[in-house]
Amino acid sequence: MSELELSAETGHAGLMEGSPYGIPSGKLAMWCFVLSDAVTFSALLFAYGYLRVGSPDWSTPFLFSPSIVNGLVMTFVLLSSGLTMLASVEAAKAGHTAAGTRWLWATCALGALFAVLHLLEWRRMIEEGWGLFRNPTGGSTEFGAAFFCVTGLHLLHVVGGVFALAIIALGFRRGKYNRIDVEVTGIYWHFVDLVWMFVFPLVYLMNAK
Amino acid sequence: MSEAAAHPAVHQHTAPTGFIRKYVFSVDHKVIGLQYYGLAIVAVVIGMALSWLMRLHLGWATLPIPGLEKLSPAGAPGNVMTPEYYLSLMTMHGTIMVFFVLTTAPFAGFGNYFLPIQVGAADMAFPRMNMMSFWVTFVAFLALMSAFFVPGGPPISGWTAYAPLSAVGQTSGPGEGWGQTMWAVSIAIFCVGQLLGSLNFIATTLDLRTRGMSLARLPLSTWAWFITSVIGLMAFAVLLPACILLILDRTAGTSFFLPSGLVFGDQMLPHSGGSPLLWQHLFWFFGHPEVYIAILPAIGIISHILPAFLRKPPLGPRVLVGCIASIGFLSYMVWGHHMFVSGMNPFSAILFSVPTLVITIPATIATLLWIGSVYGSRMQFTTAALFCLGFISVFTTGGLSGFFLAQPTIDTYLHATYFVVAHFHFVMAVAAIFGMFAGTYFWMPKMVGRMMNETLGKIHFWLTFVGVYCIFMPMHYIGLAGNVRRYAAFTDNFLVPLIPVHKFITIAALLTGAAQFLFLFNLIWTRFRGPKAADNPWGATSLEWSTTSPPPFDNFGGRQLVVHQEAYLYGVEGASADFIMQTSSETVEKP
Amino acid sequence: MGKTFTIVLVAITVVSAAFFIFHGQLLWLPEDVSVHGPGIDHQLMETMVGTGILFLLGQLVLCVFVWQSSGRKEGWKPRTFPGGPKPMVISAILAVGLEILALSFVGSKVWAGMYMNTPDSQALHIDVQAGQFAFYFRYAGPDSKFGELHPEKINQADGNFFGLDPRNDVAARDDVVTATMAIPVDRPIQLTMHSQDVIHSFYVRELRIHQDIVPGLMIPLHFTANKTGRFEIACTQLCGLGHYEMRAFLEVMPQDKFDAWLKQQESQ
Amino acid sequence: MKLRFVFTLVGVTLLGSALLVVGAPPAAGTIEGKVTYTGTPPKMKVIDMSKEPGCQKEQSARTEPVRYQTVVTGAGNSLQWVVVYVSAGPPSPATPAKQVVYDQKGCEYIPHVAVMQVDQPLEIVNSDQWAHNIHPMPKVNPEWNKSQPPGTPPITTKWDKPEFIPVKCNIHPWMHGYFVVLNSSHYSVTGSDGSFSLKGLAPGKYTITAWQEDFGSQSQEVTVAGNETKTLSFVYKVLPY
Repeated sequence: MSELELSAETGHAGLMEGSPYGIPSGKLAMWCFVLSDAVTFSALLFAYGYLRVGSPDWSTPFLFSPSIVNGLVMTFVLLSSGLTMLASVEAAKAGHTAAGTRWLWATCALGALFAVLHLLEWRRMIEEGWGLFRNPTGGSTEFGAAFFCVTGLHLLHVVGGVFALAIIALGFRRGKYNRIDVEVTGIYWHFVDLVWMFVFPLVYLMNAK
Repeated sequence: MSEAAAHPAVHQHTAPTGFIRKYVFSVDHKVIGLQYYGLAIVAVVIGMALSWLMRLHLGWATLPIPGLEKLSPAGAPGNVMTPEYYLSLMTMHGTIMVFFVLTTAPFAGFGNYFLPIQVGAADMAFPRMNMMSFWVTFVAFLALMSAFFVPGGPPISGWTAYAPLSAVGQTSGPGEGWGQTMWAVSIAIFCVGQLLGSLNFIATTLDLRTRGMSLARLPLSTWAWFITSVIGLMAFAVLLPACILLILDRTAGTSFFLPSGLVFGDQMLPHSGGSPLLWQHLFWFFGHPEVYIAILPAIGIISHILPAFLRKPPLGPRVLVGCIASIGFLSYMVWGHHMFVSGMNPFSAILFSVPTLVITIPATIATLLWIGSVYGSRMQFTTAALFCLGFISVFTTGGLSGFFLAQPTIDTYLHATYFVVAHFHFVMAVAAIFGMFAGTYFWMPKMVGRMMNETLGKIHFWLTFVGVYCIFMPMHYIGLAGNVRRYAAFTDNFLVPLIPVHKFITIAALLTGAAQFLFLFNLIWTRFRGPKAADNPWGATSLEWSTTSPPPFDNFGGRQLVVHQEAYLYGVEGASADFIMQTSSETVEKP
Repeated sequence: MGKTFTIVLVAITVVSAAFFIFHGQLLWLPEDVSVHGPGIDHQLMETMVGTGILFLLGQLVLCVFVWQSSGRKEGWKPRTFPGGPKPMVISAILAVGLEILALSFVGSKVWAGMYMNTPDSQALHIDVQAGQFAFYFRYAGPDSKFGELHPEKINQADGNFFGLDPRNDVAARDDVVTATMAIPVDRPIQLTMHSQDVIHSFYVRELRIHQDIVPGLMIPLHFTANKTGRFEIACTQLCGLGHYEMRAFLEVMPQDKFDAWLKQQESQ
Repeated sequence: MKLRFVFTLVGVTLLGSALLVVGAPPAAGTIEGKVTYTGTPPKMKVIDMSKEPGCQKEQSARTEPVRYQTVVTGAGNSLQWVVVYVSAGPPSPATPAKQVVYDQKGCEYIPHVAVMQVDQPLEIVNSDQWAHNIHPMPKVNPEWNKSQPPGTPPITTKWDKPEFIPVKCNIHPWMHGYFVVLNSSHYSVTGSDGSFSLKGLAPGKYTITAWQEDFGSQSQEVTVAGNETKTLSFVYKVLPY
């Protein structure tokens, strides 16, 4: 028995006071988590900005190709995964389990693709000599540290999301999870999406040659 | 939809049988609450023992403390405490007390136990997540304790762990090895635990309130726990990445907090580009809200208990909620007042000083409301009530010294002196602990179904109340004299004359600490020998008193409570009794 | 019980206040020897009076109410405070609000006077190096030029605490490095402070000066001492095992004595 | 009969042992000499101990102000605190390794350079009324950093690998000394006159090395025959600053 279901519907047939926001606990909790996680990311990005401003020898190594192009492709992939997620939530709402599941898998696949592209990007950079405390261009080593930490945390969220999506997709088909769970996962996925919208310009575009 | 939606307030899982599921890995918020409370008790005993050792050393620096060498051969050769060991004790005392006592007991402990009951729910919104939050916190505690035993000894950089001292590692001296790393790991884990807890509190308060329990009817304690969890949600979210960056600096060779050109033992370190101030910004952005995470639940608890013994409604409960909320809100804009002398732009000091001073307005209002509530009452002076009054007193005392430290000009002189120590111990530590005591004496009958011994309780109160003033009041005076804190011994010419005062404080601390064993004894005695408690021994109104003591597994025995009343209807004219339970449908025309 | 509480709290309040009011020389701020100091002391005294009144009021009013409350007979009809919460809110906002306004206006002035003005051009420039666990001070010497700092050259074994390079750096050859900070009285002093390892703090009670020394930063600080004497410089930022032993001495002396002292230091 | 047998037995034994004693070759070779310098050595600054008033008082009682001891010179360009030791050569009868005592007095290390053999017990004493911290900074041996406030017992330790280990006290940054850990049991530290002497060397070819904390090491080869006394002199060329 899933806890999310515990209060799947608001109002509870008059047994409970309605939530002032009229949303189930699962969603509410996810929104809270998103809020808290957003603060975490802003803290990291603040640190990144703080160090960037503080380093006179900050290096901006990203060439248009391959880095920026790759980044753009990743952005496109992640954005389209947002759309498929949306589709799956809509389908779930409308009660089309099969369709919802298909869209979930699509999102899952796109997420995985994003992760793969990201890891390839990482490998290229590491081969170039970048690292948490290494800078082949001789500039401030903070760049590598900040880059790998920020993108690493985001990548962690993406990978976690991919697994969550897979689990939900399997359970949703078998009726183990309901549309609320799909929506909750959706909230998370869109958040991961949104974070990238900050990470990409701040970490990639701002550090383009 | 399943049964779930039909009767959400009723437990989804039947009461577990078998010790493990029932008492260890229990999903029952009451058991989890007790586990948190127990953890806090263990932690507070350890923390107090550490403070005893510290005080002894401050009074008599070269005094051998028998057996201390057994505890730490490196830290106390020949039973004489080394300065580095003093600093480790101080660091561990601060960390244990702030994180595992002040955050754990009044917030997670009582909150877990009573928040669902007070809103009329059968359990938290996410019982399993709730269980996880405790066990994660427990692991964090173990991680911290392990720092005592790892090579290199426990950390010495204080509970604020200022970089670079906390980030460069062994080379900066003893206590900066594995101990410091374990500290950072422990705090990072703790953040996760608190996050899970906060999510639960928020969801439960907003979604699981039983019928008729509108937000306006929530007890003040629930309000405080709710607001606290909102604060915690965002505060710990900043400490988490900060700790991760610190761990990376210590283990992965990054230099987030380490500038270039650091020289230890005539050797220059390879680090470059980092900023020690970055750590201070991240830490205090968490650190100041954390202070309120410690104190707000206590405020809620005593605001909830006081009316029950005043036998009259509290003065302006909604105003009080407003105060708590605004304190919580402001707590995010004032972190810089910890950094007045840190080398920030002097202009920002003024920016941070104003909101800090503004916080005193809601705090003052709250205090006046409590005092005003006492007016015109016929009070029942139970131990719980006495601790509430004590709380008002120490909170006032501690709050007022904040006026000094909030002003950069005065802080220039008083920063990092014992004046600061006195301030935060009064307003945060002692006040929060008083809240915890009040809660214990008030709620223990409900939690274990037995009454605590009032006589012991009152003795405990008098000794503690007088004791804390004897300990912390003198710290103001030596603070004014410029007595620097975090000194292992006082060898400076201008500090030597102050040592007698420290001896006095030490003696007071030992006695006050000893008095706490009365409390521990009382707890244990109550659990096993205490007289059975009635369902509503205090004649209180909120929902926790509408069920048996202790409550059944699903809190209300399958009943679906319906709330008809405000939270604190005491001494209502024309009512059948001198109080009206929230659940009673009795209607009295308001005078 | 209520009466006991009243008595105890009154006692506590009176005794606590008494120590503030009838403070001896020992438990109070030391004599102030700086030009900006009186501003701080004045500010502190104002706050002391304001909070002192609030302290006495708060505790004693609580006592009065508790005393009354404890005397009441069975069957007493509770009364609410006249006017309810309103007077509380208003009085708090007025009393505290005004206090705050006053304090922050005056305070900001004093603060600005200390930190937001440029040091006198005639100021004597002293370079301060903090490290585990001692302060060292550097005077520019006859050429009134400071030698460059080379952290990698720091070698405490033969007293090169600043990392000077006299072999290649002429300006460094006549720099005077001392462990005591001597300054002429009534002359503006400008400090440039830097730390070689962890955060330290420069605290002189009598000067009412307190400033963290953060590694990686050059932290400026200026003041003028207007009384002669020997004072203690303490580190107030936890810096490791020897934190409590980290100190130096400040000697404020007349100009002529100072010149003599500097000469004597150069000779060594 | 029996009695005579016993007597002869005793006699034979005595005679035999006497012969053995005579037959043992004496290994009393000695190498002695002086360590000097040419050029102008850096001028050692006077130590300013004002941070620790106690130490300052003790030191001001002295006639000669205390200076840094990186380079200590004496009459006739002699160099003090130079360690001269056998870095290679035939095994000589080892001298028993008794405890080396390293004292902290008046914020000075006494001696400035303490020489010891691998695994030889080392005792660190604090004779002052205030705290010191002992911070040896080795590269091959494990580094440690302990404080020794008044009232604590002496620290006893040992080093298990040969190394020149700088020692410092962070509480009194001017306090600086050396633990010189050697494999050889034959070593000597030059006194104020720069002289050293290595006694009890078995005959054979030796490499003698001199080590000075600032100027480093230099070696010479010497052959010792019988119980002669060889003289040897080391000269360091030094530059100002």
